[in-house]
Amino acid sequence: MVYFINDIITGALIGLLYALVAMGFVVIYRASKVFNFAQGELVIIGGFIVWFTTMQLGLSLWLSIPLSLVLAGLVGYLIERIFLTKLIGESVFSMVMVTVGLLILLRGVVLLLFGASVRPFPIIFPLKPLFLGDMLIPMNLLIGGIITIVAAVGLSWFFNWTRSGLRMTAVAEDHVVAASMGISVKGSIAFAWILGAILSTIGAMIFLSGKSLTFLASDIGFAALPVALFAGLESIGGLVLAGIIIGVIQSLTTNYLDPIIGGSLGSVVPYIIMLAILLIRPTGLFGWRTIERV
Amino acid sequence: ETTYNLALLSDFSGPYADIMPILASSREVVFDWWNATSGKELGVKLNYKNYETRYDAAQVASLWPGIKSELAPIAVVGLGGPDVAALSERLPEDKIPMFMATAAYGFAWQPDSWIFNPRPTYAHEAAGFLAWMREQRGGDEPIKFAVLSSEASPAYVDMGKGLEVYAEEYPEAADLVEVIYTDVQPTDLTAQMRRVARSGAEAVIIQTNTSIVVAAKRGLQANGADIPIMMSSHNGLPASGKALGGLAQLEGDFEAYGMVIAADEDTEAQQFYQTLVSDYGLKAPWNVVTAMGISQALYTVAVIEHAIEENGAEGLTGELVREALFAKPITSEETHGFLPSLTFTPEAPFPLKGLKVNVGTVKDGKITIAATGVDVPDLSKW
Amino acid sequence: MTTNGGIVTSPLAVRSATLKFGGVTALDDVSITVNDDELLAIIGPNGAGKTSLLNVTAGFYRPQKGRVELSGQDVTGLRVDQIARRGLARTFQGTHLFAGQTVVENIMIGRHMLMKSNVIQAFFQFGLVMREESEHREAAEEIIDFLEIEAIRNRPVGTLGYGLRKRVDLGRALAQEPSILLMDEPMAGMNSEEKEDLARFILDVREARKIPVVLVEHDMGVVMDLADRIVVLDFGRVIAEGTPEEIQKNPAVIKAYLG
Amino acid sequence: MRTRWQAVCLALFLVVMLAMPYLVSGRIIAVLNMMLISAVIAVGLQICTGYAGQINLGQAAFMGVGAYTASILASKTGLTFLLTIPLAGFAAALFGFLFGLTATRIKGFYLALTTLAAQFIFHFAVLNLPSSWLGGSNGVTVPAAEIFGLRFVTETQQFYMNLAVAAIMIAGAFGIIRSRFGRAFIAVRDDDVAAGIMGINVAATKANAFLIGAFYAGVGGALWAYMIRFIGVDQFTLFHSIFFVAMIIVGGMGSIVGALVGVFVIRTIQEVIATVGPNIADSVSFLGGDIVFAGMNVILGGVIALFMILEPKGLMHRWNILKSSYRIWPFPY
Amino acid sequence: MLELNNVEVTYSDVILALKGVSMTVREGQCVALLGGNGAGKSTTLKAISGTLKSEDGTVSAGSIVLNGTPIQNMEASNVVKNGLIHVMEGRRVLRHLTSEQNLIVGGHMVTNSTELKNRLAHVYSLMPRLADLRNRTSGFMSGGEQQLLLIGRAMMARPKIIAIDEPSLGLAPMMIRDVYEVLKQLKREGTTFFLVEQNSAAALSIADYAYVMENGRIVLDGPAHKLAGNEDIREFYLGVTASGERKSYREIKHYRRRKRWLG
Ligand SMILES: Nc1ncnc2c1ncn2[C@@H]1O[C@H](COP(=O)(O)OP(=O)(O)OP(=O)(O)O)[C@@H](O)[C@H]1O
Ligand SMILES: Nc1ncnc2c1ncn2[C@@H]1O[C@H](COP(=O)(O)OP(=O)(O)OP(=O)(O)O)[C@@H](O)[C@H]1O
Ligand SMILES: [Mg+2]
Ligand SMILES: [Mg+2]
Repeated sequence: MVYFINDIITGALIGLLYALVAMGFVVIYRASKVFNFAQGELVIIGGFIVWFTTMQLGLSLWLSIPLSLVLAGLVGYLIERIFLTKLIGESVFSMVMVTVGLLILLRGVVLLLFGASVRPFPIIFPLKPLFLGDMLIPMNLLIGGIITIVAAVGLSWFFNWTRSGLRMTAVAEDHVVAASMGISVKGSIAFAWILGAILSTIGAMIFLSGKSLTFLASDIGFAALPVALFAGLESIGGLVLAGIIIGVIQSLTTNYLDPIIGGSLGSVVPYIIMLAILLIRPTGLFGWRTIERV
Repeated sequence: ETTYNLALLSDFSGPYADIMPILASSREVVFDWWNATSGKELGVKLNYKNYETRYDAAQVASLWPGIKSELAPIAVVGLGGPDVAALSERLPEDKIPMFMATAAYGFAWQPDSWIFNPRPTYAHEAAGFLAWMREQRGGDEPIKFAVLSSEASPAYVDMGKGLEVYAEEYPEAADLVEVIYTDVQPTDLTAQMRRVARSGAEAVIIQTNTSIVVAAKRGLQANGADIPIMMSSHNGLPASGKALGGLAQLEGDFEAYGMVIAADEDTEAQQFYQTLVSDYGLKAPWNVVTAMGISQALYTVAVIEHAIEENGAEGLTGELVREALFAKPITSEETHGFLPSLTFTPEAPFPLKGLKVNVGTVKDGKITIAATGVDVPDLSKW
Repeated sequence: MTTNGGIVTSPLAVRSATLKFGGVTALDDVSITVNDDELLAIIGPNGAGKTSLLNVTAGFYRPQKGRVELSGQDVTGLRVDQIARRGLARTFQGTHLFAGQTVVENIMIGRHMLMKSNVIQAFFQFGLVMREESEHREAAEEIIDFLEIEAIRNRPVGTLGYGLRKRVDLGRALAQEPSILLMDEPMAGMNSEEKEDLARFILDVREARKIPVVLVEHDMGVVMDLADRIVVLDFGRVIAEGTPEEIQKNPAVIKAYLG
Repeated sequence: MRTRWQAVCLALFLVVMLAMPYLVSGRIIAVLNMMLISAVIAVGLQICTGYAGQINLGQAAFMGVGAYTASILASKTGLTFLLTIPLAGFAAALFGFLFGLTATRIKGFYLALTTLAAQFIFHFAVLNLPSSWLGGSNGVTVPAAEIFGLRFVTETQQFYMNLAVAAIMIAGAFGIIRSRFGRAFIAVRDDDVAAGIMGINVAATKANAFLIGAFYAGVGGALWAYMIRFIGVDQFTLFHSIFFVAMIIVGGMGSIVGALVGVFVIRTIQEVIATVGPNIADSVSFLGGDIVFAGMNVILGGVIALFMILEPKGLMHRWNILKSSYRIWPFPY
Repeated sequence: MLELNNVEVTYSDVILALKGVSMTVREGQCVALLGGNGAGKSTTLKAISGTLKSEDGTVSAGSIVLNGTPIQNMEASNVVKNGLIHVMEGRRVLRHLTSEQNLIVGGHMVTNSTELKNRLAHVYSLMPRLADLRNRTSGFMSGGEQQLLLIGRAMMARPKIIAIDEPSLGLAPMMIRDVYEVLKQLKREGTTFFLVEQNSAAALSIADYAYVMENGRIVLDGPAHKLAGNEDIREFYLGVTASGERKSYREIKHYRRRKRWLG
């Protein structure tokens, strides 16, 4: 029983990690209407930046973490400048498609810069788990979960209540209208990517702390997708709930169903949940309803 | 002197990009060595050419006709799964054998194959290790073990299945307590590892990749359980140690495979490596990848040598090379101790009898050979 | 003209439809009946429920209460396309054209539901598919001539000014060979010259094709001249109904709408 | 709209294709085989995504379904490829249709991403169904396509088989998009509200788009199976799907020819990389082979991304603009 | 304060929509731009406000000067910062936001919140209908309601000059009167207007000066009251016969009198 509860807790925390990565998607989507398929790549790039500042430059965590976040933001900004700015005004669709190209490109870049070899990732959060009686909770996930919740609350407040948040919402609604009202679409999208990259980097730290880093890590991008859709692409607060639900179900599947069927249903189950939810609520739990008006 | 061509399939831009340069150069240098020595005596020269497959079956398939027409090779030196997938049906048609470096897979376990592995399946190797471990432990209750695998690649799934077979066939020797499937880059294995610990497993078999080894290690540490992990060659002690940021953390863990362990102990293999370095300008360091490359090339040239002895230097064909493989065993001397003696038969793409594995471990933060020539139990096909 | 019972089979009848969106009551027990080849105009202040009424009729919204009948047959709750196939066509308030496609293509899309060929035939491009295509292509060309838009036949609609789009919109609706035509503010965004043209087309449509028309329009000039009968909506309720003359005099209407 | 001139070009092109095996090396033929197969699949994706506007990230999975169907039928029942190929198409179409059905409720990105599920479910199903069904992790060996004792084993033989099938499928694609269905797809893509009022059943149309797209993928998969003759799940991954998407983007959304162009461009880049790669690597060995090849990856990704930035509407779009400005040259106004 | 000199606009490098248009808008004035469908009115506005790019069009020649700064092909958002707001045709509200949020976004450049409240209050006082609708999701509002919202949104920014495309589009007669009252009010408050309008009668009632555009060229211009007297304008734009009474749409002549200015 204890273990059952423990599995639920761990699952929820893993779900929150997904939520954090998904937050990268949502922020970018929420501020620019661009759905970024290369999110997973942002995560590994963030990971490599952290690896580089710690393992290569040998900086202390207190130095390297902020530095990494800055660098990550810079990378996000550059990506936006190089690949998306030119497309402002073009159909959003083509912007989205560019991110598909980005996915392929960034993989190449990562291989080029860092090679395919497996790298040790710095131990950012204590390895020693938190013991609650018989339960033990991985530190990185625990702290990560808290970070996720804080970030979610902060960002959803930002988008729904601050004026600049509203501006970005306007951009997400309609680039041209936003521009015609004096809102800098460029700025909004740039901000989105900077933020997206930073979130991904934090995600990478939690995900990889004390583990190893290869370009395979980008898979988490697609693992996090169902959470984003489940919550609804516009909803940041919703990610927390969605993440927890998916995480818990997944953990229960991996720990109790998989041993029976002898497969890894666990890695598929998020998608199945997502499908089910979308069939009931086509725009996720809290996503914007599609408006059709004639 | 007559010259024959070899096609070397490589992956410089795919998932194995990082080890490829080492693997490639250690293969090539062996051929140079052979040309300079036995080749010269026999009046035969082996040309080789690398082909980039991006570890992608489509790429291999589209390259193959070019390879045939351009090179007309008498043998192909393969790399991995995609090569097998793309060529397993073509090689018989074209009558060209392919020699791999890695352990074999259950799904390739077919009679009269044209693709050969110097090592048995991963399951065989793990089984050999488990048997050895049980013997070390003493007592006659079966050894409890767990398997960590992933569904990311069919090859990984195959490893798990093989060990299930082993546990079924040798209940008195081995007891498979957990089979866990996870991602190639697991988020967190603490819960899974607790299950393993509670099931009283005495060893955890991980032949997939280093990321999983690392995650599992962390999981075990979190649970304060020190159950030895057994790895294979491609995710072995050096690699996993590097990924963990220090061999020390793998103290007491094992790697086991049917090939020399690249520990720096003065073995025959090591000496041969040294000559390659000193006389033939090999740049690669002394590690498992190098060993893999060298052993692959060594048994390839050995087979070709047999073929020449049989049929003379002239008119050698892929078919003759393949026959030579079955004709007589390749002794461990011929491969300078890199491989055990190999006796191939048409029943399987790898030697079925007299299989041996070597076991390496970490002692006081150094890789040492724990056992050599450990016998591998026979498994029936799955 | 009463709406008692469904005995009188009129081309279109909405029977005491009520439509609510959360708090908003867009339609409140609205009933209208359109007689054979008459032009019924619906007017009313902004937000009165005119478009909503058309939407309910076209099956785009499902009324909480009430029925919609096309020539006697109950179509309430059918899908939009099913209702369209039963002979109802409409033009939109603010156009809903396929911007990327040329004028001809837009009109051909209007003919989609009249065509029979199936995917297999299309795949193998059997002669009959080709024949069907050319037949319908002719029909489309007719409409183009009729609306005098030959000149812009092959222009992408997205590149047309608002007014011309309206005309294409009408053409596309006509292409469906409807038995009743709903028009939502067709004259919006036109100068009087163009309104004259469009008015002429609407009149011709009725002459040539005998299609009853329901017209939602804010331009009183147009409405008073063209309409046989006028229904006035306000806050989702019918506040008046009658001939243009009557309506023009109706105090309620003057108060709520004309001013 | 098709002029005699175009017809002539087409005929010429076909003749050249037929003559290919006598003109170029086996290597090139093998490359062409890859291109033909990819072409079939990409054209299907073009119909689903480019025309009906339904982004589809499951095309490789649909291809896989086709490949497996063909292989199982061929190896277990020994059915002739004349039957297995269309059956593979239908099997995939069915699978695709199931996901298309979700279109009745789900729209836009949400729909696009449910197709990801296709990818994962396919993978999971193959590996976890009893391996006696789909071979599980063992994969499936495929007997060579055979008719009247003639076995399609050499590149050239397979080339003619692929060419024939591809020709039929592409011609069919043109037929479909020029028909009412093509227009219905476009209508649904551009404005599904209006489409509905035009009497088009929007949901059904979307589902059909998936069905057709998947059918093409299935046929392509069958061809693939007959060419590789040993299939396993890892040949149909999400990454493959993404590349198919990349192909139609580079070529241009909403244009069959565009899809073909895209296939040609991307496959060519890949092959060039694979061919010249080793030589470059040797010549600049001081850099270390891995750098060069990783660089090659960057180039591949870079070219694709570049295409999308410089020509977000794809190569065909540029071509059309050229044409239209050419038509009115020298007096553009 | 706004100057267009021989402005040419081309769409996708081939379609020439404006063929050398020149006009001037003086401080505090209201200039009306009349013209048939496809004349190029909206294009003119888009050219001024820099929203052409999204339709793959550019100002290929000529200059547009706003308060001394050349703004042709300038970023739309920067044009706004120079004090010009463009109310686009086609009722482009921010559909998922409530009507009030739309207004707030309209006033996004206002930094202090009391000022923002004042402006909101001002808008609501001028257009009480919007006050009733403040919490409606704008995407669901009726055509006319959205039209009002757009005007309100523009007002929120308190621009020096509003370039507005067909404000009366789809408005009920009464509503048109109200809207024009609002515009006149704003004009009195010193806002400059550049007004594109099909409802010429209404337009001329507020305009000081007017231009008439036909397929990309200015074909006629002059003080509003003068144009209002012009025979062609009366017939083709105001829809009254020479004799003065409104002609009926029933008895439309199928032939048409040639326009003078086409010579
Ligand atoms: N889908 C919807 N959701 C919520 N409210 C709606 C919806 N559709 C219409 N409404 C509301 O119903 C009322 C009537 O809308 P409708 O579009 O029918 O008005 P209308 O008569 O067409 O006005 P106009 O002349 O301006 O077009 C409006 O207040 C509108 O806000
Ligand atoms: N995106 C575009 N691409 C190509 N041509 C365009 C585009 N937009 C407008 N045009 C052309 O430019 C000309 C002017 O269009 P514009 O929209 O300015 O007319 P308008 O005066 O606003 O007409 P309306 O009063 O109907 O809105 C038209 O001939 C139109 O076909
Ligand atoms: Mg309306
Ligand atoms: Mg306009």
